[in-house]
Amino acid sequence: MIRVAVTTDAIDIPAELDIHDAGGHGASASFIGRVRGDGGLVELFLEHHPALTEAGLAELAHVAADRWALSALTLVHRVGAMVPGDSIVLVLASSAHRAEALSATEFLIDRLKTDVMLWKRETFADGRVEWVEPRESDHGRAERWDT
Amino acid sequence: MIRVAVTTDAIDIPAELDIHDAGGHGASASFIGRVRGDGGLVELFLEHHPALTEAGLAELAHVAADRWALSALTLVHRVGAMVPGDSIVLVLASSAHRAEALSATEFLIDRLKTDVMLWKRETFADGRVEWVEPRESDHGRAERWDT
Amino acid sequence: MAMTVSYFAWVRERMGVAEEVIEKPATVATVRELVAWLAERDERGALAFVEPGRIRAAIDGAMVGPDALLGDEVALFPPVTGG
Amino acid sequence: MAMTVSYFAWVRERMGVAEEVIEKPATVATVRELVAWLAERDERGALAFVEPGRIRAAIDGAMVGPDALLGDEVALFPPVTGG
Repeated sequence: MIRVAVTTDAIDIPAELDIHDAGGHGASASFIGRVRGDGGLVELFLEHHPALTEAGLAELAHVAADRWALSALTLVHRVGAMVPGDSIVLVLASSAHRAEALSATEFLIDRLKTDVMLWKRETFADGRVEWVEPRESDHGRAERWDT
Repeated sequence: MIRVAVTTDAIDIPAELDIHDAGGHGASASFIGRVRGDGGLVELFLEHHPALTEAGLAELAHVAADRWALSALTLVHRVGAMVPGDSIVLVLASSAHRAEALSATEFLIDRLKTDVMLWKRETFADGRVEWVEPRESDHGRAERWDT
Repeated sequence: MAMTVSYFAWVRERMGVAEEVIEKPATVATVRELVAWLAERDERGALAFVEPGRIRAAIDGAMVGPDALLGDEVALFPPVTGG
Repeated sequence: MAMTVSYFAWVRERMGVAEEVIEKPATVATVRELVAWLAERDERGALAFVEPGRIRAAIDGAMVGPDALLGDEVALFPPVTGG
């Protein structure tokens, strides 16, 4: 069961866990990324493409499902305006075996950062507004999966 | 914040998530291992050492906390009798950065299987009772962390 | 030839529009040529495409390289930063 | 000399007890020698320690190798299978 969503609402993590866990999987791995209030950040805005962002997430989910033996996969990305503490992204991957669940989770969170049409804009308490620049390390992590 | 527990009760995952997430971490990774009903398994019994099992978990947790920059770490292992679908082990690791949270989670679940005094006994519908043998692959995964 | 160009993130901000229909000259066949043409077209384009190497593109939902041939639509944007 | 030996999992089942106080001969100084001595002591020990290479040990809460010196207590058990 693959579930992919792009939402402007808060990610309802307990509800997503309930949906995902309905199968009773042997091993479940998860990753949650949240907005950090570092450096006086007051708002994180995620810009997305109305159609291609969700299509990109779905494509990644299917690549993961083809590569690892997964019994369930959930990929939810929030877009729009968020404040520190809000969840930005939720990845849940389950399998009969831990290595598959863990690897799929790591693959998805790495590739999310380089392959999907999403752009972060930060607003700080002093009024500065900055688009986030990609980090070289993110590309290094994403490319590990190319082999 | 490091939280380690050995319990004969069901692991209350929503409650553990609430305790763990109180800090509002940038990145949280998790792993849940559950009892699988493969091959007609009706009961999984986890034998443990009354003192050394929890001490072993605490030792692993501190090794992880020394190795990665974690803002919170939760390690809960159930012992005693369980049925298919029950959660056996919960690992939650949080950090400002995803790589640390993901690596710590994977390290803990790998090392749990080789370094902590816990023994699985399986009972099947046809009456067979078998102690689980360690898998070579588990030792291979655990040794990856020695470098 | 008319084609639709959409912009995202700081490319969109600098262009001042999210999407426009342009009449591109026949000499503009690839993403790279379109970016160069937009950079010369006006002040907004000069600002948005001052560093062409930082611009990414998607056609029909797939990320493409600078030498991809243009069709009816293209999206131009900075490197993505999701997750 | 008296020492406490505890057993776990199938070692415990085959020994029939979880813990016992033994009087070990002076010639038994290491974990390996204790395991060999228990295997010769009686039928239960012969069954539990038929494959000494599969036996693990802990002293004072730390996993130790077969050549570790014995103290007041030792735990003997099969390879662990938690997680």
